[in-house]
Amino acid sequence: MSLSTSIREVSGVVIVDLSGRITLGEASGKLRDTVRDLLAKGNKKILLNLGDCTYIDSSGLGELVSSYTTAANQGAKVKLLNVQKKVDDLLQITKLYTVFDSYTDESEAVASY
Amino acid sequence: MSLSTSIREVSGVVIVDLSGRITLGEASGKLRDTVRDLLAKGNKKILLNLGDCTYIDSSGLGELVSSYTTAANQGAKVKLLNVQKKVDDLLQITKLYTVFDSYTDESEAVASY
Amino acid sequence: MQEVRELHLELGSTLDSADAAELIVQRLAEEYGFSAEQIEHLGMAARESMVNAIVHGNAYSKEKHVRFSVVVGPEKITVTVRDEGLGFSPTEVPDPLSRENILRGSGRGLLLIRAFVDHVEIHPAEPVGTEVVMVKFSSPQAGGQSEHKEE
Amino acid sequence: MQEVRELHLELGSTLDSADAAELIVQRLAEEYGFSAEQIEHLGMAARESMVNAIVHGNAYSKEKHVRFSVVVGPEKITVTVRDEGLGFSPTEVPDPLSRENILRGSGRGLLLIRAFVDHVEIHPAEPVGTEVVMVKFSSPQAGGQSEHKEE
Ligand SMILES: Nc1ncnc2c1ncn2[C@@H]1O[C@H](COP(=O)(O)OP(=O)(O)O)[C@@H](O)[C@H]1O
Ligand SMILES: Nc1ncnc2c1ncn2[C@@H]1O[C@H](COP(=O)(O)OP(=O)(O)O)[C@@H](O)[C@H]1O
Repeated sequence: MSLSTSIREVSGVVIVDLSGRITLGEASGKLRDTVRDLLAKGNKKILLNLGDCTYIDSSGLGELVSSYTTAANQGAKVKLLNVQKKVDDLLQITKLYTVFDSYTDESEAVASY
Repeated sequence: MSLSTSIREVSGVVIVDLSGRITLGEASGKLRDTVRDLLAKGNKKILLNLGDCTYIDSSGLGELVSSYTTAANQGAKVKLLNVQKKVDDLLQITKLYTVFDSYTDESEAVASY
Repeated sequence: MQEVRELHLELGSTLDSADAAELIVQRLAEEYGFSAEQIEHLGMAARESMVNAIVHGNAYSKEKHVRFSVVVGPEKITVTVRDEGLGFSPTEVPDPLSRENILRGSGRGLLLIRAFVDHVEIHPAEPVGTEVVMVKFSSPQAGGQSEHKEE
Repeated sequence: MQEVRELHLELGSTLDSADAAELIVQRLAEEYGFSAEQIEHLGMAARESMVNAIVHGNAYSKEKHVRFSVVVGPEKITVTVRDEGLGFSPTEVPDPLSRENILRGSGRGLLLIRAFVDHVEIHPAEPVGTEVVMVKFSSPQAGGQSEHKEE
């Protein structure tokens, strides 16, 4: 599996640390399942830490958007942390930077909810 | 084609400049045909310049040996010029360095026949 | 390496084939001196076009294959991906940048392909399927066709 | 990249498949921080084992495929090549280093494979064919099995 995830909580915000590649298949499925699980458990503040994610394809981007909209439909908010240059370029090209709140400082991100 | 060859003559020695990869297939076939052609035309002194050959596989090595033996059977001599480090490592591992006369200086190589 | 290298493969309709295509294109581009960013972009274009061929074209069918080719020389790299699917009309694909589509969970592959190579051609293949041809030049000056990016 | 990546492909019995395997292994090894020399050696081992599978195993048959797998992580890379041929007995292969074989025009592939990876296993596959498993460690200390080189 080329994507690993781990979950921690800081001041009521669930932070998902994603490490590896988010591409179509197992990896994008893992991201989806992780977020759906968190939402099912009633979490409303989800912060996806992409600091160790250097690669994402269009399906991975799509999965980020789906996480965002699924959360929004349930009154929850998905935000991004530590987006790396390569991934940020993709957010620019796809204009998804207009959708996501994105932070480089974890405590700032946590405080923003 | 990943291998290109060109032929020139210096003081009665035919120098074949090989550039690219010598691997099984078209490339090893080209080396074989080139040497056979030269032998058929009566050339007895053949110098293979491997200065621009950075990659050779076991079939390419085999083709060098076949060129050597085919030439020897006809009273001709195949020698090597400018063997690069990577290729030289292979000549060591396969002990083919014991078969080939190998030079780093072209005029020295030409004078050696 | 100044000689031209070519590679032609028949790959199965599995997602691992997309990984394979990406890695092959990246390594060849590297060998021929493309920049780190160009290599990244080429890999992504190869991946996205392969995923389209596998998922939309061949629908993961075990009976269908993707024909994947690379031709690379000192000036440019050409990557061709061909599936055995039903084909599609690129002009009818919804614009993923428009306001009404921005929240969609898919539809950004062709956008990335067009952003990352200098020239893209998508046409029906004979007797069936779709062929996508992507060209990227190693130096920007050589890229006389870069207006195609905006097509 | 600290996660493990895996790739499993069915490749046709053509020489381009050997190029593909070489490039894939090289790029993955690079991603995981193997040294330039290790990458070179891994590519060569992958190529030689693929050529054997294509030429000796499958005899270029269109009906036969080569199963090519890579599993790579931070510590080691494992490359597996499996053909559908008649199999062979590695111990009966003539020693290419011996005086009487040194002028042969072939027979050096297995020698190079053994020289370039830390561990090689060759065994019959079920129901037919040969499977070659090659392991290389990224740092020499981790290579506790390197005596296999001399086997
Ligand atoms: N090779 C193909 N064969 C058939 N349809 C395709 C192919 N490539 C793309 N398409 C169509 O174009 C649409 C847009 O593709 P793309 O931009 O890559 O986004 P996505 O694959 O996420 O939908 C696809 O949803 C599909 O309908
Ligand atoms: N996958 C295989 N299937 C059948 N025979 C094989 C296979 N791999 C190797 N061999 C046998 O072992 C011999 C030695 O192989 P190798 O050392 O790679 O040299 P070469 O391929 O140049 O002969 C081959 O000639 C062949 O007889």
